[in-house]
Amino acid sequence: MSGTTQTPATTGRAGGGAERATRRTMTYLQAISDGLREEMRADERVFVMGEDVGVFGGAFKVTDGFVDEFGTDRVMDTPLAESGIVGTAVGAAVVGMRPVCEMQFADFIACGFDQLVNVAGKMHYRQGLAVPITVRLPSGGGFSGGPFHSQNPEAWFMHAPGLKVVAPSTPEDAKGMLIKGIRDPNPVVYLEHKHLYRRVKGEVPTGTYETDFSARIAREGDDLVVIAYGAMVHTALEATAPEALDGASVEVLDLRSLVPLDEEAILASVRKCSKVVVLDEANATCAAGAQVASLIAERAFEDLDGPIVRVATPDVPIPFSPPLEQAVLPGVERVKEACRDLLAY
Amino acid sequence: MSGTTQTPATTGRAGGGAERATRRTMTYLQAISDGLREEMRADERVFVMGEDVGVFGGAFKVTDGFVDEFGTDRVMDTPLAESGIVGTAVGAAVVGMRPVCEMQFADFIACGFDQLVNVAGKMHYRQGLAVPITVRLPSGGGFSGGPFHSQNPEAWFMHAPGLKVVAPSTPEDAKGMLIKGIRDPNPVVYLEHKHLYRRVKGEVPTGTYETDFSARIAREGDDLVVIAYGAMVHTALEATAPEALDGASVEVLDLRSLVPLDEEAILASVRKCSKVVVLDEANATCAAGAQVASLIAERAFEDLDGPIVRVATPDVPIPFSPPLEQAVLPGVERVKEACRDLLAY
Amino acid sequence: MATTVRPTAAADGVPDVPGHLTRADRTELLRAMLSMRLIEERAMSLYRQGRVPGSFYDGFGQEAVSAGAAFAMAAEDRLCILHRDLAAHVVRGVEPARILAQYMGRATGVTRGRDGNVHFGDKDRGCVGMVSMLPDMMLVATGMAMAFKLRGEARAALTFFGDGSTSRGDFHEALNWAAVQRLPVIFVLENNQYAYSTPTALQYAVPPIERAGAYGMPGETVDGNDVEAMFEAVRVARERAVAGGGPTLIEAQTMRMHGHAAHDDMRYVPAEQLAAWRERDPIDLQERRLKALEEPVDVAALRAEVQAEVDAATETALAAPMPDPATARDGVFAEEAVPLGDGRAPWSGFAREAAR
Amino acid sequence: MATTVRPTAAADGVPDVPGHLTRADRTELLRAMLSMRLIEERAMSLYRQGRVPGSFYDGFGQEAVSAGAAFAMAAEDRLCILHRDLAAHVVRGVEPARILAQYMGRATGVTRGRDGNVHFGDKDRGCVGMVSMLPDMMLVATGMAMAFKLRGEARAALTFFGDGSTSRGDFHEALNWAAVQRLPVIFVLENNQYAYSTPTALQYAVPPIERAGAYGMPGETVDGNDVEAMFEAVRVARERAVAGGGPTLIEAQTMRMHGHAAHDDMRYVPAEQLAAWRERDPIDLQERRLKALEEPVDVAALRAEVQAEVDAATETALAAPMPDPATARDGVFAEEAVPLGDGRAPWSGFAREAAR
Ligand SMILES: Cc1ncc(C[n+]2csc(CCOP(=O)(O)OP(=O)(O)O)c2C)c(N)n1
Ligand SMILES: Cc1ncc(C[n+]2csc(CCOP(=O)(O)OP(=O)(O)O)c2C)c(N)n1
Ligand SMILES: [Mg+2]
Ligand SMILES: [Mg+2]
Repeated sequence: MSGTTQTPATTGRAGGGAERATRRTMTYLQAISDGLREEMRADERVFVMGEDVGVFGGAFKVTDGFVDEFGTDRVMDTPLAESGIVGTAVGAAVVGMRPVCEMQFADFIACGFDQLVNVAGKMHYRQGLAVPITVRLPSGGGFSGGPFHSQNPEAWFMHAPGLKVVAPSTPEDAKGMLIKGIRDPNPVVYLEHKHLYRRVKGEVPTGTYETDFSARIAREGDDLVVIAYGAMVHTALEATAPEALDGASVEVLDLRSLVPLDEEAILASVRKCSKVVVLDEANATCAAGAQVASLIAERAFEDLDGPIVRVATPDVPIPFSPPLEQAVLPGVERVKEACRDLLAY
Repeated sequence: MSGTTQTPATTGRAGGGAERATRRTMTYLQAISDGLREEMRADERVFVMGEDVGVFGGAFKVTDGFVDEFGTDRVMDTPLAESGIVGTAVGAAVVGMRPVCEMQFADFIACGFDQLVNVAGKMHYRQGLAVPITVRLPSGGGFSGGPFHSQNPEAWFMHAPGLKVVAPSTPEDAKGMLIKGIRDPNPVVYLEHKHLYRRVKGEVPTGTYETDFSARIAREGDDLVVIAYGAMVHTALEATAPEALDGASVEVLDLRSLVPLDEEAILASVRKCSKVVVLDEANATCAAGAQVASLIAERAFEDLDGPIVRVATPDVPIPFSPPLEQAVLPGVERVKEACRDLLAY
Repeated sequence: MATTVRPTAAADGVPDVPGHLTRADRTELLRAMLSMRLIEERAMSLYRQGRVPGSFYDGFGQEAVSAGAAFAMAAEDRLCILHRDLAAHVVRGVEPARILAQYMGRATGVTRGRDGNVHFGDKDRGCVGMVSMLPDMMLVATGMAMAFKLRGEARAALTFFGDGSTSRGDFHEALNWAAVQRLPVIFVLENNQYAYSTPTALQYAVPPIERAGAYGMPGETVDGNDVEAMFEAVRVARERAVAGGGPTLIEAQTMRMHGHAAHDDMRYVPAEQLAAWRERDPIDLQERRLKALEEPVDVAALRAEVQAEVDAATETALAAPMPDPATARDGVFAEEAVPLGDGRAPWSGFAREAAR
Repeated sequence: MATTVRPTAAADGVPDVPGHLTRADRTELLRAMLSMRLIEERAMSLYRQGRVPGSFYDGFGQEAVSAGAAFAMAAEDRLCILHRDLAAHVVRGVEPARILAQYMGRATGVTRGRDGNVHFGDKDRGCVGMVSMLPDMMLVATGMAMAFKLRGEARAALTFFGDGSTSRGDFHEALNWAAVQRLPVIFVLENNQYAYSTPTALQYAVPPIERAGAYGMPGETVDGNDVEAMFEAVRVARERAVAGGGPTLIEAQTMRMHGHAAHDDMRYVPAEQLAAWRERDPIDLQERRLKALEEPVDVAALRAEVQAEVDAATETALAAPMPDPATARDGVFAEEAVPLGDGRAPWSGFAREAAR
């Protein structure tokens, strides 16, 4: 349970160490839901707001049943207004609340971009005033969502000082990082990959616990490291299973957090493996992967035994039709090929 | 006059080859103004819209006097509404106009982000419908503009497919790239660095001409290349003047265009120099410089004789007070030091 | 019903709108609504068969809004058509086979598989395809109207948007901008009582039509289930617009009779609300009206004709290839800018006007 | 004058507002306005001397709006104060020396040199510093009010914004949101006739106060140059807000008597417009009123007192250090979240209420 620590909530009921041993199998989606529910139980300052999160339980059902337990005040159906969602959350946060905003799809954060980047992100640096909001972004493609329901916007927010940006890949991390994010005194952009919602299952501790905003080695290896986050961690694991690459020992580093970026973990993997593939579902230019590659090229140049290979979505809107979408999203085959070529370098 | 070609406007009066020989000295600001005026004369589909661009002539006076020549219809004072500015420009463009939008400061594009990224940027890929708009962004810091009047937002738009992104550094390029941008059938994000407006002067051809969206070698050299764009080109030139670096021969590559990115020019300079400093005024993480570094690390690994060194603004909002601002913006000394260290590598 | 619908004549009888709609026009309006309904029904079964990727949205019960509104627009006018408004595409002349191919992500669909389901607009028929972000298209329509005014052209733009969309900033920026500049644009607020699961009471405290006057434009609430009332309201608004009278806000009161999208069982909608609106199905209404004419229209035959068209279109669409993956990266940037072309404008009034 | 200002009693005489403002309160209101004017005058000369980096904005002629409005707010209320509203900071208790240090980018300024000129808010006095993007703070104020309502607290939030800002989407999202949720928030539209060079005729076709009713909240236009009228309007709005009566839109009619910022010569403003408003200087108005009291206030002495304060503050601010460049990267992220503290609330009414 790397990076996971059982900690009491700052106020209210908390999941204590006693519960630590208990684990339940759940989907990524259930884990998010569970984390949110547990933290709402533990801390009455926490409330969730967004479009259709109330009676309907959210477009993806993350808050299904929440209204019954917490009421419509704490599970708030908002007007259809993303700038409003982010902006009012900032207001609520600075007077002591812990709002969790749900974007119906990550793509819609473009409509609340200014409030997030200019109001929330810069507040503490300018005014010394903390803005503890969490913005949940159901992101990513792979299911014919088309150009407006498939985006991976994390790089925009990595390039906006004052925002933390996290992107868990497993149910355990999804829960622990959501709780950690809600408790963080800063604005946290929480990317939950839609394609993992029901596809990925895993054991998840009950109660509340926090998962560090740091990287995690998803699989140890020493011939090559694939650095990824979110859904791409699973693509990386599949593409680099020992049988897939003639027994090569490939490490998979799951970044989990993009801001802060766990530079030490990245550099350590590179030192060990000397060959790097950086894998990213987002459009390639100026993506998280570009930042990771640039970090390595600057700080681990001497450890490299080959070019830093990037695999990402080319700079196109994500097309709707399955053959087109599959042609642009990084898939297992492309990753395998990139690894094979680099291993042979 | 690298990259500059005298071309007729698509409609109306055009600056013909005959005028080519004529050059006038003007500031960067005057060159932008001149380019806009000439293209408005040459093509009646072109009009400019923005806050206070009309009678007042714009916050920086780029459209000073335009109302007298073109009238308030073609030099349109808009409501204070950036989403409105971009969105209505898209509408006008798809029915045959060539709108040039002025943001009062680049920072305010955050308020028109969605229209630019989701409506303008994705239109042609999705619908086959061209959106010939130009969005002028007075960008950059260095004069105590503070967190909301100093930003360099280009990386956000590099990470948004379908937008071209250019950032000229000289008066000649400023004019030629603006004209080229207006004539381009795509949405063009045109970054004009405020700190160059009145500080930089140069010879500028009269009439209309287009400057390619490609890189330009600002100074030849072969020991090391500094890759920069916009105001940082001047910082790079100053920091790497032969006398500044004990006679080292430093090339300065002015990218000029970020999308498209002139990858061949970048790789050619790297092949020649083998050592690279990537210089960027924007916040470091996921900046244009990260993309350039990642490109080199992937495609020119074997040509490198040292780490790819990045110089950029750390991930902080741009502070207002001069000692703080100077501490974060990349200055001549920091670039010099980076070059010196890398030359000694 | 949560809101009151201003009863129009159509609700209680079969009035004629003298001089504006011929018998053929009125039949054409019914045909457009029938096309929409039958295409969407077919698309829904294709969706259930797994042939429509992604999700599926329809405008069941709202056919009158887009059919009536689009019918009042001229060939050289421009439209931004939303996700409950398939009939507007039909009126503008988009062939059913291309629509069905669009849903199925085929190479012959309007967006050639690039965008999904209702996210399309036929650029050769004067339409800009919607983006998901609601109601962004209000500004695009405003901008088209701005260009018309700048060039002194007697043309208008029209866009639809929903009750939920009224909460977003772009709604305001568009209405305000259009009013300040007195632009020839028609805003059709399609009030179908819900935004996904959210009832209008959580979107606004006062019906947004009340704002029209406060922006400085006429506003009118229309029975959105009466296709002729819709036509008439838009016809008047367009006439005003092209005469330099500025924008209009029209609120079409209607009801979303299906879930938000195919997966939504609408448990949040009270059964009585649905039942009340079911009585007022827009196609029934128009059929009754045409059957009661002195020279009645054979609606059964019309229905059969449209059904046959849709069947044939389905064949065509199913036979169309999926897009070639090798083309997936093409066309992010344009090589040249070709402005929107003209749409079909079947209303006989345009022919009469042209003849004058 | 481009717009008509509803004349208040103050314009023609010296009325008292019985029971709400004591003689001391009324003097305090004048003091706040004087502080604003003298601090800004001083800041302007410091700017001319090159001691204020960047640009410089002031609210000359608009002092009554922020002084009167802030005076009606309780210590536990929360404010977002805009760039023409220095008097509100003064009322909340921000010391002149910290304000002047702020303008000069000193380490002792409210933002410690991180942000410039009027972009500040004293978090220990219940204020959130504005961002440049107008009118973003309307949503922040709405959110603070939302939290008060969620927690069942009898508190209110207030924000200012300008006539130009009414064109932006966030204006709409905030007013609509506050009305739907009936939140305790007061929106003060400071209509100073211009947004930079742009007159209101290019921002809206109908005065935005007309929209209040269409959002579902009371709206009132007030003589923004009468500090007591401002106080009274906000007092009433606040009373309604904390009693659960929801938001209020108050339009303060005033005039920007200086350029948009220090560099702007305002050539676009007709001389007669300025002349007419000059007659109605808010400080003159209040001075005359206080001099005419049965027991007149010695306004000359008050002026001298405030001037001495500002002189002393200037000394202090000039002696303060610039920020240490080594700290430039600190504090992007918070280590802990401490909510806003309470501000000063000098109105005697609060004392009387507390005593009850
Ligand atoms: C800006 C934005 N936020 C969220 C969504 C997700 N969404 C899709 S449709 C919808 C409801 C729209 O309601 P309304 O405007 O009433 O249109 P209707 O679907 O009822 O026709 C929502 C919230 C969106 N499309 N755009
Ligand atoms: C979103 C946004 N766009 C542009 C600007 C640039 N700008 C600064 S002040 C101003 C005019 C503001 O007018 P108004 O709201 O009337 O306030 P006033 O300055 O008159 O008090 C403009 C356009 C801004 N601050 N915010
Ligand atoms: Mg609706
Ligand atoms: Mg103003």
